[in-house]
Amino acid sequence: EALAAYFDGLVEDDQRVEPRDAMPEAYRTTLIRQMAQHAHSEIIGMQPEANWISRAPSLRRKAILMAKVQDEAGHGLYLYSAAETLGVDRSELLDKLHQGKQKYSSIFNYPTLTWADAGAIGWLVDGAAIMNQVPLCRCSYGPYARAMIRVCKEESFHQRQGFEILWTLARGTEEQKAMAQDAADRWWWPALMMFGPPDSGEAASNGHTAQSMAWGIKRFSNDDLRQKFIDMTVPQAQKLGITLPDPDLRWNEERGHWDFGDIDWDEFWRVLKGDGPCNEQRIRTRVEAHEDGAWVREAAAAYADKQAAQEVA
Amino acid sequence: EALAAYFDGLVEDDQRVEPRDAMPEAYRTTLIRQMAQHAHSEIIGMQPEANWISRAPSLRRKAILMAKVQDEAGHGLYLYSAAETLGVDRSELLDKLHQGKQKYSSIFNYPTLTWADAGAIGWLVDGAAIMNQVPLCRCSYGPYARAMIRVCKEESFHQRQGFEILWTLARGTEEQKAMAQDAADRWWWPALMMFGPPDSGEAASNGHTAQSMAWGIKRFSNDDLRQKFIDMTVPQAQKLGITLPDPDLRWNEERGHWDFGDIDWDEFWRVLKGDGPCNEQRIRTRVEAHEDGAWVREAAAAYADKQAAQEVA
Amino acid sequence: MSDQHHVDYLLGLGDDALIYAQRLGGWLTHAPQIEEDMALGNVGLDLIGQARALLTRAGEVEAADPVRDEDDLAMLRDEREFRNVQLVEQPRGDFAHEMARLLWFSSYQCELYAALLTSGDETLAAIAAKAVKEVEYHRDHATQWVLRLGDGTPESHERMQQGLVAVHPFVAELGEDHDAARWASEQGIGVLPSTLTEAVNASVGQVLERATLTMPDPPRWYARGGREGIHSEVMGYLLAEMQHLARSHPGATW
Amino acid sequence: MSDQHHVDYLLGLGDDALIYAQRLGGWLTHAPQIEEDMALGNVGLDLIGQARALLTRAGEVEAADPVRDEDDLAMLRDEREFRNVQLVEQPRGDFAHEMARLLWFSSYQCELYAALLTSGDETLAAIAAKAVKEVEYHRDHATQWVLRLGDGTPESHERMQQGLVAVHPFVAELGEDHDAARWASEQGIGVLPSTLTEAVNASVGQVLERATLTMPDPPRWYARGGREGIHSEVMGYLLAEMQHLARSHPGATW
Repeated sequence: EALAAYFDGLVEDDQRVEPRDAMPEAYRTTLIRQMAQHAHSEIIGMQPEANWISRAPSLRRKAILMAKVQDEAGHGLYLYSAAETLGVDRSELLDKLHQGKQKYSSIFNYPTLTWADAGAIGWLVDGAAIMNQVPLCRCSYGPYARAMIRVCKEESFHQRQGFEILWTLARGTEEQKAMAQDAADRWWWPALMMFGPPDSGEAASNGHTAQSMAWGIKRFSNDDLRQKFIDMTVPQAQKLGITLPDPDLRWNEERGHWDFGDIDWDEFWRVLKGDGPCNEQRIRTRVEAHEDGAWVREAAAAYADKQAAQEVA
Repeated sequence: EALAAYFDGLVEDDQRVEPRDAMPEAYRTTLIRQMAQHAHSEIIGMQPEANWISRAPSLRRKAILMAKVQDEAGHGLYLYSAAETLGVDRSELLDKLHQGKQKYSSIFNYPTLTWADAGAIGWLVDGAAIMNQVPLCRCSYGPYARAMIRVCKEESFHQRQGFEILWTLARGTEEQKAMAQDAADRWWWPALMMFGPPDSGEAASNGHTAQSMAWGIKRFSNDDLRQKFIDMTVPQAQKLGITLPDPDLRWNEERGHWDFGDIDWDEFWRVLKGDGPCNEQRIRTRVEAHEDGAWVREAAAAYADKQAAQEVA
Repeated sequence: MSDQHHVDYLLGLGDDALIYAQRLGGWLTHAPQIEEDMALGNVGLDLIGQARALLTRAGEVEAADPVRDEDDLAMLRDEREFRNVQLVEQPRGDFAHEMARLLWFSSYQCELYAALLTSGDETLAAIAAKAVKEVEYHRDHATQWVLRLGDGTPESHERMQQGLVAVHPFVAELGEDHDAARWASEQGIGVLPSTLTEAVNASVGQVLERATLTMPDPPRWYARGGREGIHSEVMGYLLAEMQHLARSHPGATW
Repeated sequence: MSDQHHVDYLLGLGDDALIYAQRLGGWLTHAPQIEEDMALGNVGLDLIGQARALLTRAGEVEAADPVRDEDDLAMLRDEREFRNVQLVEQPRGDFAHEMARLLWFSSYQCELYAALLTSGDETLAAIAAKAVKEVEYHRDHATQWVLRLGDGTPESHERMQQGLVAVHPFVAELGEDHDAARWASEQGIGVLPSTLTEAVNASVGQVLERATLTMPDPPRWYARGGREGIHSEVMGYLLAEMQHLARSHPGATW
């Protein structure tokens, strides 16, 4: 009772809940699910970009891209560590990913078909991720909030790098311009879907939102974040000279926001349920790496045990 | 006694020995060894050229190259079949190849590093092979002689195709010319080694020559064939505008032949004994294909048995 | 615009043949027996021949200035301009997987070329007339192997069934209509892919039945978009390999 | 001619770093644990950094008109112009194989860059001063893994030993002298590879001993010729992948 009141008080006063604090079981499981999904997204999200490391068009770009993919691995680590403060461990969470019991962001089920996709992912996908993540820097759970602060700093760096890739292409040859435009055409709508289903209407799926808001895990609704993202991104597209693939996109003076067209929620649900271009491939690649590495992890553990035994002796 | 006399008579009269004829055991084993080595060379010889099928610079060249590699598979089949008339079977011979108990031509232990190598192999390697093989069309063993007639016809077609690749390169851009010259530089000496060690001197290894000549299997000495090949090829190189990498190469009016420099017989023996750039790779590729295909061959046999049983029933 | 549809339709046919030939070329030196190195080489050669004729025709119809020939189209287009189905670009699997792919693809090509015999594009009709005999041989070859593997050993049966499962997400795309095909079919030049599906399914289904195999359940996901230049991530690597030499020597003759 | 030797010497160093970075990049998303994705990514990044500096310097010394920059040299040279040893171009094997390669290569680079600290080419000396710390970290990382795998489980011990065997035919080439190195060493610009061999062997040998592993027997064959542009057949595929995009857009800026 007293503990529950303490937890409620923390959340109400916008203080951080720490691992040692008592917390409702539902809060804990919600956080674990969300943080795991977030960590998985970082790890699976390495794949579409890693696809271009060997083919990057210049050594500078190769280095930047390699560093970026490596940062994503780092983000995955922070987030698994943060989740571990809630008493699960990484290998358990990875198993759930591999078995399809926990999800990752559906955006990574789209293929990277050209070099411009490395730019579009930085600009649009990281841009959307930041929009989702900045509020999490004030999340009620301390370790998650602190992890997000680190992640967001690096993500905004990545977002600028992605923008710069497209900026260079958009000022390049006709083929390069077309490549940049094509990437924006393919990634725009999936990026908007990253904010999740709409808050209301037929396609809504208001599962956890209200409770997450009450707990201080979620701060803004999906549609609010989506609108913020669009408002931020449209001027950037104009600056790039890229046309966003939505004929209904226009400034609404009255609302003070950009109006936009209908999102294809059928596609969203289809990809989420497994029928996306790369769902199978992403998990297969991940599972293969994990299984191929099993003997290495076992060896490391065996060696550590031997070393510990020697130190005792 | 009478049978032996019959065999000797056939050979003496330059008639063909046929599978039904009695023959000395040593003749039989020599033939099996030679035909197997010849067949293996066709099969292993597919690899250096197959290496360029996926990267051929035009669709016409891709088709020609694919057809050529396929022809080599065909030659392998003729020759294994010819060997089978002597009472061994193909799988036995393949096992010996895979275990390193039977050899193949050492020339295929060199890598194909550029497209021009597809030309140089046709021009020089097939050219040398034909020089070795034409006399075999009159070999005393009938099935071998007949197989060689078919093989030689196709090989001379291949040789012309290889020449034409280099001809085109030699009339192309500076890079293409350099590519053609580089290929000739790398393949010339190994091609000369294809005729085997010298007939006399330190590097000689006159193992089977005399007996093979007496049996009508071999018609010319290694050095004679090598000289014929050089005499034929030097004018072709001049026509191509390619400089053969031998500063000692000059016309000897007196001999009526081209003089040439010393062959690096150390390299020859080294590669023959396994220390060539691709020996290990060639056998590994071959063994992998064979092992990966074991279940397929088993299935085909099982199916054939079932079909035969049904026909009986 | 009508001409562009005509070009795109021909490119779809030509790219299917070209990219599958590229994959089949990988079997040479890797086949389970030498006869099969030769047989798959033959199939690949037939497909390269079809590709050359179809791409040449596409270049003629396109009539760019200068006209793009078969090599311009094969070697100098970017990934997003290739219009093949994703089935043909998938990497080489085991031999059963390949026979599953070849059975589906050749069955599709049999129906396709039979329908194109009466194409209003006379060059295309002539290409189809030559190709239809080739692809019947391909289908027969695949059929023989599917029977042997399906009704061979327990291992081969299992592998063959798995090969069918692996290929299944890519099959539906063969029968998917697209703008270029719709236009071509209206003009009497081409055939609507969806009109072939029933015959293709029936033809494959019969083989599977004889081979004691079962048609896989509907897959969890479907390949889409090849005709619009949306490929799987493996495609870029295939093209890098195929085009690198040609692209390294702009304007050279080979 | 002396300048060309200088260029070739720098290209050898730069190409080693570049091509190994290219192979290591393949581990990202395929490493046995996430920490290792990061660690191998780090090694790769260090090597790309070295490659960029070394190739840039090679271009400066070459002083072609116009000067070739790092990307001209990385993306527009043909296979026969690459001067890396064959060790670094070999395809990714299992993790033990990679650790065997990394141990040898980083041990070589440690000795190499230490010796180049006093190079008469001041730019090269400065590159070495930065790189020497990086490669010490690489060697330490490889050492830790060779210890863990060698003295881990029976399986890891066996795999580690096999990895050493697989890499062994490529090791001697690191210590092979060649014209460019002879010239560079005479000029006080470079170091003769053969002078490093003893220290490299001793350093690796110590690790193997601690790891309960044995130095493999002399191999049946040896890789040769990388410094003269003779590579293994895998190299062409690596370059096709690495260069395809850059070559597809001549003159473009990225």
